[in-house]
Amino acid sequence: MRYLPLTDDDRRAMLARIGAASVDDLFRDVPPAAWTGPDGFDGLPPHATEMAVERQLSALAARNVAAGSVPSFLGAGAYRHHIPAAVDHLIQRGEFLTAYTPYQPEVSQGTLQYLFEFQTQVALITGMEVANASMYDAATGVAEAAAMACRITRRKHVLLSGGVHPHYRAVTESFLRYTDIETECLAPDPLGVEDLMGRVTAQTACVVVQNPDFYGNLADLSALAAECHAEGALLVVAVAEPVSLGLVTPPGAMGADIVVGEGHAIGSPLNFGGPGVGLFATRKKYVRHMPGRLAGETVDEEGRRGWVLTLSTREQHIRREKATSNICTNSGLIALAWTIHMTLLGEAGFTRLARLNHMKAVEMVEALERVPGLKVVPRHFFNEVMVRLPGQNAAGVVDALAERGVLAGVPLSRFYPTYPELADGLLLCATETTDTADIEALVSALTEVLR
Amino acid sequence: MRYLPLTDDDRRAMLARIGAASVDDLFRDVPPAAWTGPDGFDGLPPHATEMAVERQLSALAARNVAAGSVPSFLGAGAYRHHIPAAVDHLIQRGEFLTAYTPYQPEVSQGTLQYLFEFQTQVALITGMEVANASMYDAATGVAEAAAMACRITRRKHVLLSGGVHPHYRAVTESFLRYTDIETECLAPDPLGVEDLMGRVTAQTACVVVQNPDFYGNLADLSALAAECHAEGALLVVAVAEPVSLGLVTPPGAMGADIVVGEGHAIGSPLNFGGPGVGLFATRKKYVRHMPGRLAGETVDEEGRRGWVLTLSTREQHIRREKATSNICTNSGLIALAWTIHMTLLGEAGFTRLARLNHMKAVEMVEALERVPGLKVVPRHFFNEVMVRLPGQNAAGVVDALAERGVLAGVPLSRFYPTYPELADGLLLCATETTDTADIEALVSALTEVLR
Amino acid sequence: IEEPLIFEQGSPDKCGVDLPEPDDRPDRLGGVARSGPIGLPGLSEPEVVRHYTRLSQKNYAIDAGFYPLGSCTMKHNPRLNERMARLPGFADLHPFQPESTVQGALAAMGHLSDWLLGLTGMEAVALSPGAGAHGELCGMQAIRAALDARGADERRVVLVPDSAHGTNPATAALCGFQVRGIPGNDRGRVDVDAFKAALDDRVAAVMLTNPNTCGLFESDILELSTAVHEAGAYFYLDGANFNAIVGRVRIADLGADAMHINLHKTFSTPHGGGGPGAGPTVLSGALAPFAPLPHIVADGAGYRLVEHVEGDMQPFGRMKGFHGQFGVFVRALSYMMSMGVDGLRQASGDAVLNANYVMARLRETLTPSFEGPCMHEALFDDRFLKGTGVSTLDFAKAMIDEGFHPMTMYFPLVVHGAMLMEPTETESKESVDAFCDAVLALADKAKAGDAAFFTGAPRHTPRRRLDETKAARNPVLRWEPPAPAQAAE
Amino acid sequence: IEEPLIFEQGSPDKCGVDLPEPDDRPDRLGGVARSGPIGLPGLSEPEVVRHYTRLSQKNYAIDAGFYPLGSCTMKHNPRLNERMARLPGFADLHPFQPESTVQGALAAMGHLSDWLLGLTGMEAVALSPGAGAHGELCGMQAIRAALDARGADERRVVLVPDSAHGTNPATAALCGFQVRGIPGNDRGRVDVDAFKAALDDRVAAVMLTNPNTCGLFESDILELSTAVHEAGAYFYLDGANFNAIVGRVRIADLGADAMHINLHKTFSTPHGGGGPGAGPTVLSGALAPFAPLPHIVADGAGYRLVEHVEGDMQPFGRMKGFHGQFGVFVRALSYMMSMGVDGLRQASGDAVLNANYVMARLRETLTPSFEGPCMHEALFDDRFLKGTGVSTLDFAKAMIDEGFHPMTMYFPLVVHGAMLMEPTETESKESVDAFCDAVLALADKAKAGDAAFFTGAPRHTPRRRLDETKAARNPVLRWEPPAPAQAAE
Repeated sequence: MRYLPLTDDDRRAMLARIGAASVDDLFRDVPPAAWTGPDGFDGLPPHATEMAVERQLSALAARNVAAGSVPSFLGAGAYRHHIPAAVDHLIQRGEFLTAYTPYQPEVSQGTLQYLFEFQTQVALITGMEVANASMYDAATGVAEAAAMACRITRRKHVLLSGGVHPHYRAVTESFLRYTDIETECLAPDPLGVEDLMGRVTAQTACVVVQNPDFYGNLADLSALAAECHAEGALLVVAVAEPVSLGLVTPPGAMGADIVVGEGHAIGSPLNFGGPGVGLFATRKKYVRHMPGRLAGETVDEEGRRGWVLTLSTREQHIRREKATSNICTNSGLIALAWTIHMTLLGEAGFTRLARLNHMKAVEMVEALERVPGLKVVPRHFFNEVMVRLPGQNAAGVVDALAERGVLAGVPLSRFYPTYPELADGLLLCATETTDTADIEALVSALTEVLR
Repeated sequence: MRYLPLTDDDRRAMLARIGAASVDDLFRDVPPAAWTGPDGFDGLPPHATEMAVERQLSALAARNVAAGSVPSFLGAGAYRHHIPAAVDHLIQRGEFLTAYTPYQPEVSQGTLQYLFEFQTQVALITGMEVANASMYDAATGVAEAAAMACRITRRKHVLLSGGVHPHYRAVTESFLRYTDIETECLAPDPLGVEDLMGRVTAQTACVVVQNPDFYGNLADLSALAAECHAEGALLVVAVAEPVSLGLVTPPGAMGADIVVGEGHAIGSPLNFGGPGVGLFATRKKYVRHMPGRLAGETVDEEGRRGWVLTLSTREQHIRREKATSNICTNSGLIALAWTIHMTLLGEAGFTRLARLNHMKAVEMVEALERVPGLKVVPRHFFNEVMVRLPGQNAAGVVDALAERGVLAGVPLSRFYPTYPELADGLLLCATETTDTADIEALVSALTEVLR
Repeated sequence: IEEPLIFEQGSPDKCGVDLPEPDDRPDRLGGVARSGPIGLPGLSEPEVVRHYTRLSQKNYAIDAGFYPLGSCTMKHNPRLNERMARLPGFADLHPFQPESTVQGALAAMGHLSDWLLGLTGMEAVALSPGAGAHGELCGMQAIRAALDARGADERRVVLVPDSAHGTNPATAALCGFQVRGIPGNDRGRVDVDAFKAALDDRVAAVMLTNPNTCGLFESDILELSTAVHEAGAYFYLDGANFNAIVGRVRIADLGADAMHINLHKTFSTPHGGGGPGAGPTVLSGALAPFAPLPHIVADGAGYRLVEHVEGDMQPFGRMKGFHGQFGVFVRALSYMMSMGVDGLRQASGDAVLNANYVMARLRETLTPSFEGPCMHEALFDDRFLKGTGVSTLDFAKAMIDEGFHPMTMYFPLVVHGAMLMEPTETESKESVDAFCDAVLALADKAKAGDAAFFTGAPRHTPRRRLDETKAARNPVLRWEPPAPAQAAE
Repeated sequence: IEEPLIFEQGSPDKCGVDLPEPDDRPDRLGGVARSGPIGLPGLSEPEVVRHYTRLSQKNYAIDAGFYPLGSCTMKHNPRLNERMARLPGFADLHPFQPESTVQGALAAMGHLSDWLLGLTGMEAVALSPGAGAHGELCGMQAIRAALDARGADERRVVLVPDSAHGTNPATAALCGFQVRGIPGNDRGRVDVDAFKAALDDRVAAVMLTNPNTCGLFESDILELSTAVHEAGAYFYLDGANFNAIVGRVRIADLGADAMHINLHKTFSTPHGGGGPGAGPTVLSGALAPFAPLPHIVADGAGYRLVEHVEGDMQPFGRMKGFHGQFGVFVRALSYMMSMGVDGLRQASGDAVLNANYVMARLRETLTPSFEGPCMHEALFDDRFLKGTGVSTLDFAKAMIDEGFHPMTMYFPLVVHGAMLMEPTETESKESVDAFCDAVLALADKAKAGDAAFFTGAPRHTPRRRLDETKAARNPVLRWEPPAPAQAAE
């Protein structure tokens, strides 16, 4: 077996040294009733050669339609961007890929330094003072942000906008479900008309919004932030498409107290949605309430600058049931991919990439606006918009377009099957990978299906 | 431009320091008549984004039929084997991939040690005493071996068997064409009947044979070796399929003086034939006549074992026109892939892989022997055989099978278009990647076409 | 070689990516365009490649050496897994493509589920948790949901042994439970009598690690689990140490109601310097109806991804965005298919053999905490260092200079100055011997009184010991531009 | 950390690859089956990965630092190139598939040819040479074939400047030519008068490097090439330094008849620790008919691979098996498409700028060999070390401890104790400055009389200076089993 270095000779010699008769003998503390012999796992196959595994998994992969192989307009929280080849090359270096969590800083300066760079980049693009070394994803990040807001304000009421990604909402509700925190989830709000300001009270721990929202609407949140602060509440802003921060005023500049982002779209392929990387940034004064790991600067015995994991007194291996979060593993490697891609982009590239995305979306929207029987909803957007197909079932239209070789977007019914008023809604997204021919293919297929 | 780190500010500052007005000014030694302005290269496109290059090259790649995507029986010197994923991962480590030739041994011990391991592995499997650190490929290796034999024997006559790969023959003839060495190339010999023994004389520097030969025939070369040695000539043996050495008596044990192999089939994908890696092994007493680089063991100032490039007095940067060869660059990275794959295989894996290849070929041959109108030529073979399709044009049959989605082998007319008696000949090869369904597909398509 | 931060390199004009010029259409931003620079540095591609290559060279990793980290299962990460996860048909899939276009991906998730259920004998599996602690949360939330469904509002106590991972109490707290400790006995196991005595009708669940964090199999596990169920509570198993028993012990046979499985430990997916992991949670029949969304369902026509409540399911909710750590699933599946059930059984045997061999080689010189065979990790305490002036930490730091990652230190808490060593099955005998030789030589050195050698270690690392107090007292968590050149925000 | 040889690890039973059991059919080997073991070691996959990872960590590389190696053009190797070469449609192609199934691959070769011809203005290109020296051989064999075709049997002398690469005379000798040296002048160029005087009717060709190995453009090149042609000889240009002028000077405009192009220098394909390279050779109209096989031909229906003599071609033969270094071609093409003609021009400009900047920063402290602007490399000699007891070699070895690969030493031979420095265009100003700072500091140190510091360098490397004499005097070129356990062969 290719991954197992012990030979039978080794095993014999080691057993002799141990003084045991057999390997099974070492398991003598296992009660016989709980022991399963080698033939006790029916239905599970024996070991296979690398060639065989490769064939079988390649056959499974071939049964999928790769998003990049056809014109593709899916977003809804997962955005397809072009990733420079250097990113994947570097994250596959064994010293990054196969390293453990950097608890031993003397031999983990590589990981710690890139986490410090990551934290700085996240803070810069969100317009916040500090950021942590990542969360699992944005959905769990929003849930943690809500809990953090409750710790800071010592309040127990969380208000979730109807414009937040339905998965972020569902995860937050689930996460807080058995705590003493009350989560108020407003109805889906495709038109961006809900009255959040009117709902903020002296009991509100935080308001959670998304910008651009799940339906593509882009908004200025400054007034909402002011209202929250007036009531002693915090404003939590989720960002599903991190590329938007290259063009749009960052949440920090609008007054956000906690910003949560999904970083997946920068540096990582779609991967059917996971693993992602949650970006998490806040004000400096809240840092001791922040969940997740933190890399901090310090010096070594010889006075040389170096980095360590710090403020670990917030963490569960020290605080146990009083920890800020139960999270242990984070998304180190996806954070690395994010940081490398961001570093390749830099100021010039990141802002240009954002502008390019917006212009592609404008081109798509201008084209869509000429399709009969289709209405673009958001007036202001970044790279994604909700459209309505009055009288149509959007999911059916998507299936019809898939048969024509176009992955046409995400029907809202996938998230809100019990809201018939959303059945004609469809999310469409364009990125730098979208070209004019793709848009033409979409428009002509849509025109045909809607006729 | 993503690969260029200088900014316009940098350029200005550097020009100021240099005291030059412009970058063009630095080129003032170029005569104006030889200067081409920025618009002087008609037809060459400007720079392109990574995304654009990827699209264009992917489109070109998609116009090819990947050998692994269909049943495939091509050999003729290039063999498709399964390569463990670890091989490509390791050779892509920047410290291997982007290192220079190990002329500075203190910072090149990684390269030097694997070359030493490579040399040892090559010597072991060929049954020879020493090997060099690789040649470009087997074809150039055979040419160099012939020249080396002339240096050793101080004779000028090289006898090339008709069983040697036609490319090795052509390259050897070309390489020696303008030297004072005479190359006698015997006629193609698919039946393995030529009388080499009778042609060895006191003028012969070496006889060059291949085993198994180009047509698949496997032979015991001991008698030929004895005859060569009796006449004071050397026996040079080429091995096109290195995997055969896991099962077949090595040339060294048969009395070969120089063994040349094509290593490409171990560790590297087919790559449309290149780059390859020439294996080159000989007797210890001939080492100072051997071309190519050599890694040798030594000690450092502190007495620790280490490796250096050695015997470089044979090389062209020292000997100039008296060098053993004009070769400078070798195939370091392909040699590394070869060594890693060989190390993964080890004694047990290499011998099993060879047996597996032979058994697949036996299975294929047993199936082919049932196809009407087809005759298998070699009685003894490793993993490849020539077949005759009497009355048929083999190239036409291959084209017909390609249309049926089977890459059916290599027609001999591709190498010997002027030999009508070879027009019905076809080379067919099986490896561990061939499965029974592939063989069935071949046999049924052949049966259909030959009907 | 010192490597500056990216913010100390480059210039904002530089760019490591070429992008086409955007069209010049009227924007639709509604006036919320960013103003002013962000402050990001700009580097060309060669500079970026060199920077991150150099950073990587400052790391230790399993590819470069042995990690005897107890409770972390740092095993070899096969590169086949990486290659499989990067097939365009897996890597380039959008989570919301129509089901008909992702049948292979759903099948991969289905196959992974089949493996996990087959190996554990459990009824259901929730694939979506992002890592171990998240999987714990999943299991405990399922328990809470089951209690709520049967109206057992009085059950709010969770029993956790003193030796438990810190995530256990943190997780229990998140589910609204109070934690009560259970003492261990002098054999390093749960004290059965004390355990039974603690089981009253306010107990919601017990969280137990088995093999436990002392590296021992809880030999009374069947008595414990029976008692838990008789008391009307649920039995949560922490799966961090599953690698010791995979292919030999079915979790269902131990009476477990839930267990998370760290794919990045037991099933060889890379730790990546701290993630991503994946922590699928297997559930008993009692908890299966409460499994969180989404679910994978196979029917005659193919696979379906169930994203909303259907039929009589009572999912407690959703753990994660999209469908879980799909990229990790592919890697783990690739590993399981490669190893097969026979290989996994061999692996747990070799892991336990390696640990007992470490125990055998070190037991005379170091001080083992407990008697008898261990499972896949060997636990020692610091009695052998008594009077030497060398602490467990010093000893561990000295291991670094010998070319080894330190063992787990000061965990489990039930042992003084603990050193927990887990040599996984992918270490060769030569490697384990070299490690033992180094430990023994250091122990001799410590006993010989050379304390300064230890307190000054490590010496041959990119950095020597770092000042953690300074880092925590005055946290510097991001780069700031030098004062005169303060970037506009 | 010492890393043993693979032969000192593992056991023959171990295997890092799983293979199915072969069928048990009667063999067809005819009695030549191998007998006895081969003597190969066996290692599991984890051990192999760790071994080669550790070996790699003992190497310097362009990914990790600056290589100021004159005449070697160690520039950044883009990873896009690697990704493109690994597309299954390129990597998994058999060289003898039917032409209809490899049209994309032939097109890639065609596009590469178009680029090389477009940049050089030449008539034809032979893609197949395996590297630079092989490309030289190609060009010189074409010259010999052309001479033979016109019956110029008396022309057997090749003129080579004293500063030439060692491969030049070696190559000329292989083509049956005698080599005659041409002296340089005190401006580091060929002495035009001496050159013209040497041109008689026995001269077959002149081999010249331009920019030359002193890093200077041969300013009289047009006069030289005209004289060569007037004398009835051919003009071979060594293309090793093409990176200095690509996109600015067309080789055809210099009067060249042939030039090889190192794709692994000018066009960014990796050196790989010593290959593979590729050395396509461009040819003038006079030599084009003699280009070796195979040829790529585009016609209306697509691309054809011409493998045998057709029409009035007079190929001198074949250089290599199959169709050349295809994997290298794809990488180079990917680079050219990325850079474009504007990018290549910018690259040569930046390369020359970087070299002149090095010259400007070092010229006061070191001793430049020649006046005036240099091309893409800066040449110094060892006059500045006179009396210090420090040799060029010592100085170079001391650079290693500063984190830099040494510059090229003792080449070209025409300068005493030469140091040839080539900072390519992919080094940033910061990187070049750091290099110059280190050189200047070392020069000061040498002049201050600290010779022992230099003769003892390097100190911080995996090995210190190695005994090359011992290696050459008693060559140990392979591992041998320890005497008692001698493996049977």
